[in-house]
Amino acid sequence: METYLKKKVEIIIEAPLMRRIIEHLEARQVSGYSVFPVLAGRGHEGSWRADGLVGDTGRMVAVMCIVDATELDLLLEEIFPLVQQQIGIVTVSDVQVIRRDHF
Amino acid sequence: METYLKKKVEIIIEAPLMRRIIEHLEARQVSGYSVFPVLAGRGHEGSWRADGLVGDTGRMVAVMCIVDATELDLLLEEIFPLVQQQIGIVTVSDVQVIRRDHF
Amino acid sequence: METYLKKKVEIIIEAPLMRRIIEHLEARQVSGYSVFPVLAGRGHEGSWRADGLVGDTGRMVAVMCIVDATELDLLLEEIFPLVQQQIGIVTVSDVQVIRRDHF
Amino acid sequence: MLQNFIEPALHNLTSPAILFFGLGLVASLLRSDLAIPEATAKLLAVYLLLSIGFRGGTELAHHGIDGRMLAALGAGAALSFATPFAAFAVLRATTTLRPVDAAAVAAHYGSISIVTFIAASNALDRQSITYEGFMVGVAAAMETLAIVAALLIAQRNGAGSSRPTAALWREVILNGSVVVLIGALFIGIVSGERGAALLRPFTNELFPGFLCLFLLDMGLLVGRGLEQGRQHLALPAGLFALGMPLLGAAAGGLLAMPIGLSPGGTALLMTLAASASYIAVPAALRLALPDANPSIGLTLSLGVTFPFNLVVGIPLYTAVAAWIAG
Amino acid sequence: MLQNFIEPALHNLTSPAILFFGLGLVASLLRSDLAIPEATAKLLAVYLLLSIGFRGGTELAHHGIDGRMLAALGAGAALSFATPFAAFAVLRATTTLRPVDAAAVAAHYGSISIVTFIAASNALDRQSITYEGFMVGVAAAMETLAIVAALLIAQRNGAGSSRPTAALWREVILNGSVVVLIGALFIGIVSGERGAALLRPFTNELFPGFLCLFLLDMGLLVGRGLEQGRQHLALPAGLFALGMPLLGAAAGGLLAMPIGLSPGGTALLMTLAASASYIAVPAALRLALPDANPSIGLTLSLGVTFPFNLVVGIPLYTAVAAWIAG
Amino acid sequence: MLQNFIEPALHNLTSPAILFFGLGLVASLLRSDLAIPEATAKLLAVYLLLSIGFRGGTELAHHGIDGRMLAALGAGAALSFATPFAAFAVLRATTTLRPVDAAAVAAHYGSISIVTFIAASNALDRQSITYEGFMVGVAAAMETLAIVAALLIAQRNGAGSSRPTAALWREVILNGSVVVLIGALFIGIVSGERGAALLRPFTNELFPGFLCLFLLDMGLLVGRGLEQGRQHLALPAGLFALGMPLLGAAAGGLLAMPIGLSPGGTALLMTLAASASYIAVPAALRLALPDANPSIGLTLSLGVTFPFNLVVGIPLYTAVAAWIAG
Ligand SMILES: Nc1ncnc2c1ncn2[C@@H]1O[C@H](COP(=O)(O)O)[C@@H](O)[C@H]1O
Ligand SMILES: Nc1ncnc2c1ncn2[C@@H]1O[C@H](COP(=O)(O)O)[C@@H](O)[C@H]1O
Ligand SMILES: Nc1ncnc2c1ncn2[C@@H]1O[C@H](COP(=O)(O)O)[C@@H](O)[C@H]1O
Ligand code: NA
Ligand code: NA
Ligand code: NA
Repeated sequence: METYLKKKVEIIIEAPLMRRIIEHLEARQVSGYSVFPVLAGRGHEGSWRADGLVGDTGRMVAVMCIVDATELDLLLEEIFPLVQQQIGIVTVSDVQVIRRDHF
Repeated sequence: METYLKKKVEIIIEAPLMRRIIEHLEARQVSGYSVFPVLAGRGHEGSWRADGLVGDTGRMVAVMCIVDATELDLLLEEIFPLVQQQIGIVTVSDVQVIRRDHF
Repeated sequence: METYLKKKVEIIIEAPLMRRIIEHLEARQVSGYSVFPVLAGRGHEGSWRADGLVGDTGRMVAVMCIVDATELDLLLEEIFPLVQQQIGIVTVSDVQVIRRDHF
Repeated sequence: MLQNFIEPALHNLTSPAILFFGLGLVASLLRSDLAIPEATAKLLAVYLLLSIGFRGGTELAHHGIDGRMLAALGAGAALSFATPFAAFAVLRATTTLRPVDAAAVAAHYGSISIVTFIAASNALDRQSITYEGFMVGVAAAMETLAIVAALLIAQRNGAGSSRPTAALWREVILNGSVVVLIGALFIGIVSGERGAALLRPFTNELFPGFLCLFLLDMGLLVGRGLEQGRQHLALPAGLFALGMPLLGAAAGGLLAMPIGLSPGGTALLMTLAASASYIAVPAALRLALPDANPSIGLTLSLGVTFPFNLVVGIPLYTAVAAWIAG
Repeated sequence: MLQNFIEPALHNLTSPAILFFGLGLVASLLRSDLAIPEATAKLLAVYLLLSIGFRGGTELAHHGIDGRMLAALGAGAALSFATPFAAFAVLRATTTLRPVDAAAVAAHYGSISIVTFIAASNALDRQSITYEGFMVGVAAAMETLAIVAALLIAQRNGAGSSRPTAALWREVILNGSVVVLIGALFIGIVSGERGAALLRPFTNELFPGFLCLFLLDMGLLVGRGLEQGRQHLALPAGLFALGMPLLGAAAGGLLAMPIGLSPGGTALLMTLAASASYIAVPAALRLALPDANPSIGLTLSLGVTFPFNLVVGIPLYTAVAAWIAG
Repeated sequence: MLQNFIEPALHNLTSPAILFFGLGLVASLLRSDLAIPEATAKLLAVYLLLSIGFRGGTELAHHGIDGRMLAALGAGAALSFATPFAAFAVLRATTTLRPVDAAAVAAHYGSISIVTFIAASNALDRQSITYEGFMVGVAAAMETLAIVAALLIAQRNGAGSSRPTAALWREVILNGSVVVLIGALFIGIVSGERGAALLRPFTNELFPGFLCLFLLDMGLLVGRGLEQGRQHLALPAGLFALGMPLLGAAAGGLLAMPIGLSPGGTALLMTLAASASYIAVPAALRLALPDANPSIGLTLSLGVTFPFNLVVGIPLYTAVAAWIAG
């Protein structure tokens, strides 16, 4: 089955920022995104666990977004200022998709 | 440590379909699969969020399956009719595994 | 935007082992890790579902760790004895990150 | 009769459950980040189904089974099966929906909303109006038959993909909420007075509180649904979502009279017929009619019909029921 | 004595808690999609542990501590440590299980199922049979000692991998459920009458209702486990899962007599000895004996012994206890 | 007065809620794997907010609104706005915190901890000390104003990044916990006696039990926070976290006197002023002052001030309030 190369951007970011990232993605009219829960983690800012938490602080979520390689740079440049001062990481990888027109 | 190249198939699909996808994977005797929760997302069919939902509708799950490259095409062709009419996306990427015989 | 190549290690492992894996990662001073929930799955040891479970048995979690390629082999060799006898899988893939110094 | 409606309607509006629904709706429309986790929403739903089923069962055990029960079950089944045909005809005549979408929407309106049923029985409890215990069974019977009708309609109109399989039927009939509802009903019947007394603090005394929490969540969902589905609220469809419950309630009332249901039971049958599914049916339709756009039916049933019934419908049907069955 | 068994046994069968267990089991075997989210199941478990521990503590504060308590704790510890040796011997003699698997299964049966204990105390409450408050402490004492025994057995039989580390012991002893149970017991002792009165609606009145919800979930799990582990239910092992609880109950009853436990306390000690762990032990064994196949012990203890004790065992042990300690 | 403190303080220490907090703390420090799932913790939080708000509302409806309410709201607002300036000055004078970090910590102490408020009102209930229903409204009013003050401080000191946007204000003001608290307050006012009676088993009788569960979770969080943030507990900052609540309580007491609050109301205003936010403020600051290190404020407010208030502060403020307002 024919597949098409795309870029998968994954952003692990503090939960209070999630809404802003999403609003940003929606404003840019990316074809879509998905948000995944994260249970625990550690990074430069120390370690954390979601269980027992009542609010949004101290917890991360993972936002994943599949985009065309041509859009990648613009997306990263727009997202960078949002995540730069915050706790979080951004990774990019190659994926193949099966419905090209979908993205 | 020696690693072996495999293909990672990720299917984000409406939750009511999950059971069918899984039954399909089990019938094919793939070596395994894992299902991940998704919290929120947006695609062609609009945006959604899991929180507050009582039933399975309006919510997606992510099914991940590591297969041999030789099995990939067959798997995609068999899964395609299941996901074609439904809300969802399919991506494929390269991964290395450490226990070849496991997959 | 400039990106840098790293390795992404994903370990799907029985939940009772999670703490040991994490303590191990922390002892090694890897720059960070993230733990993701898994809802259901199937492998050599049969199929499982998280819902309804009260304890940690019979359930898997996914530990993800982004490391430098130079650290990969050491990490895999250290983790292998931990996962070898247990239920679980380890995969490695390439990712690009945007903040090199972060990892 | 108007008086019999206005006073309970106002009373209904100031009931905590309705007010918490309103709070959720307002919070959602103002885009507050208030959210009830999915696991919690599911716990509340199981609790409500378990309690309403169990209480119905103990009622039934107390009052015994009679011919009216079978008649009511039959009436419910008939309503559930016939309503989609009527709804489909109305939708095709008044809207531009594709046949498959009209069939899907019709399935929602033939089936029922158990939360609406629960809110109605809670309102009756608050007014000390009794009702037949078997009405819970009628609710269960009405859940899934509408899906059969909708599939028939879709096939006849060349819109259904393939024949529904045995797997589909199992998925529809063994839907978790139906299983809890019917199961708890049977358990209520079997465990009798002693069991009922043991569980009363849980199933009865906590009920209004948990219902408030659940309706807070429903308010949040309705607000979100209205925002995301607003393009489906254009006039003919929007009117359908307000008119169809009245039509359904009328049919329910007409069937209740010959059966001789009590005023409370009549109000519940009207409410069931007036209500539209937004949990079980949408999930089943994603399997049975994947081509149908899921957000149309959901927006109409959850976004319009559900709040309409909650706020206006239930006191209205109660007043009419008191009048025709009183 | 038979009469003293049959009537309570039937009564037990029609108790809501057992019926909800059956509902979950049937729903699962019919492959309904009914599911209790993990977070909810954990909440219910913490609630039950907290309530049973706290109630035991207030009982204890009320009746005071006496020598029987220490004797009962010692008896529990002895049972927990000795049972795995007996179970291992039986398994090696009658089945083809590998030593490491037999040791792992043996650990399940030496430890206890706190849910079975809770169901038993609920059944006693319903029959207005009192029991010693310290029995909760006995339950806690029996939770983990069996794991020690199993590790010794495995090592002796060349099946244990390496010596258990301090980390392992901490993980086993500070297991969340043990901490809640013992912690709530102490809190119950300290907070006395006033605290007990304050929490009564929560810890006592809601208890039967939450137990129903929890057993519904357990029914779902048992059904799923039976399906997934059916290959382990072949004859010798299956019989072991039915016979071992009877052996354990007998040993528990014999030890209860010289201690002078009340009939209720005797029934609980028998139940504890008869029950097998399916939460704490399997988790600890994944760390301590990773080579053991986890699904054998789980299938036997959760799939066979748990429902057997729930339905047949508890009324049986209660009847025997009334006879030997009455 | 000392006597009036010591007895309730000891009584407080043996209340189940405080003991469960201690259990969680100990379990966490011993590194037990005990954990309350996030969805459950959120459910408990919504339950507590809903109940305390609703109960305040029904109180308010009963006693009516008077000038003291407006005065108390004004006093609360003034405290919330002024405290961060005082806290900032103290922190800059005594610690080496960067301006942006000091401003962030100051925001925590200007705002309030609703859980501390709930624990205080629970302690008053247990001592049968009444308080004004509108104190819940005062709590809500104090939640967010401190954030405004902190942003002003940060900007003046060249530490705030950019001007707070309208989006930020909406996120801060429509924070889920504020919405539930104020919404439930209004619903309590509107639904009156009948609604209150209906919900009493849920909002009142279960309250102490759910509070125990919630404080168990808070104990776990505090233990975890202490471990992860121990580098922020060095002397000047650690002392600040103990001294600032006393300063706040004094200010609260001074403002309560001219208003003529009851002893219970005075104790609550002191508690509010003494408490520091660890839920709403940290989340808002991640949006408003992302440069600030989030773990400093959280460690001080959750790790030190919260347990201090819970164990020592609440009985102390209650004793002082009885003395100055009695
Ligand atoms: N090397 C890594 N591998 C995987 N996840 C990471 C890594 N570094 C950071 N993270 C995740 O990103 C979060 C924020 O990282 P940081 O900004 O470094 O504190 C952490 O809490 C982890 O959940
Ligand atoms: N470009 C994308 N990147 C990440 N997730 C996506 C993307 N497009 C779709 N999805 C996910 O797949 C779901 C279904 O997509 P769709 O069928 O386009 O509505 C969405 O709700 C998202 O959760
Ligand atoms: N081929 C696979 N693809 C995706 N997940 C897998 C695969 N094999 C195993 N897993 C996951 O890893 C768990 C343990 O695998 P196993 O040790 O083979 O039983 C399974 O329950 C799945 O959740
Ligand atoms: Na209907
Ligand atoms: Na045992
Ligand atoms: Na304060």
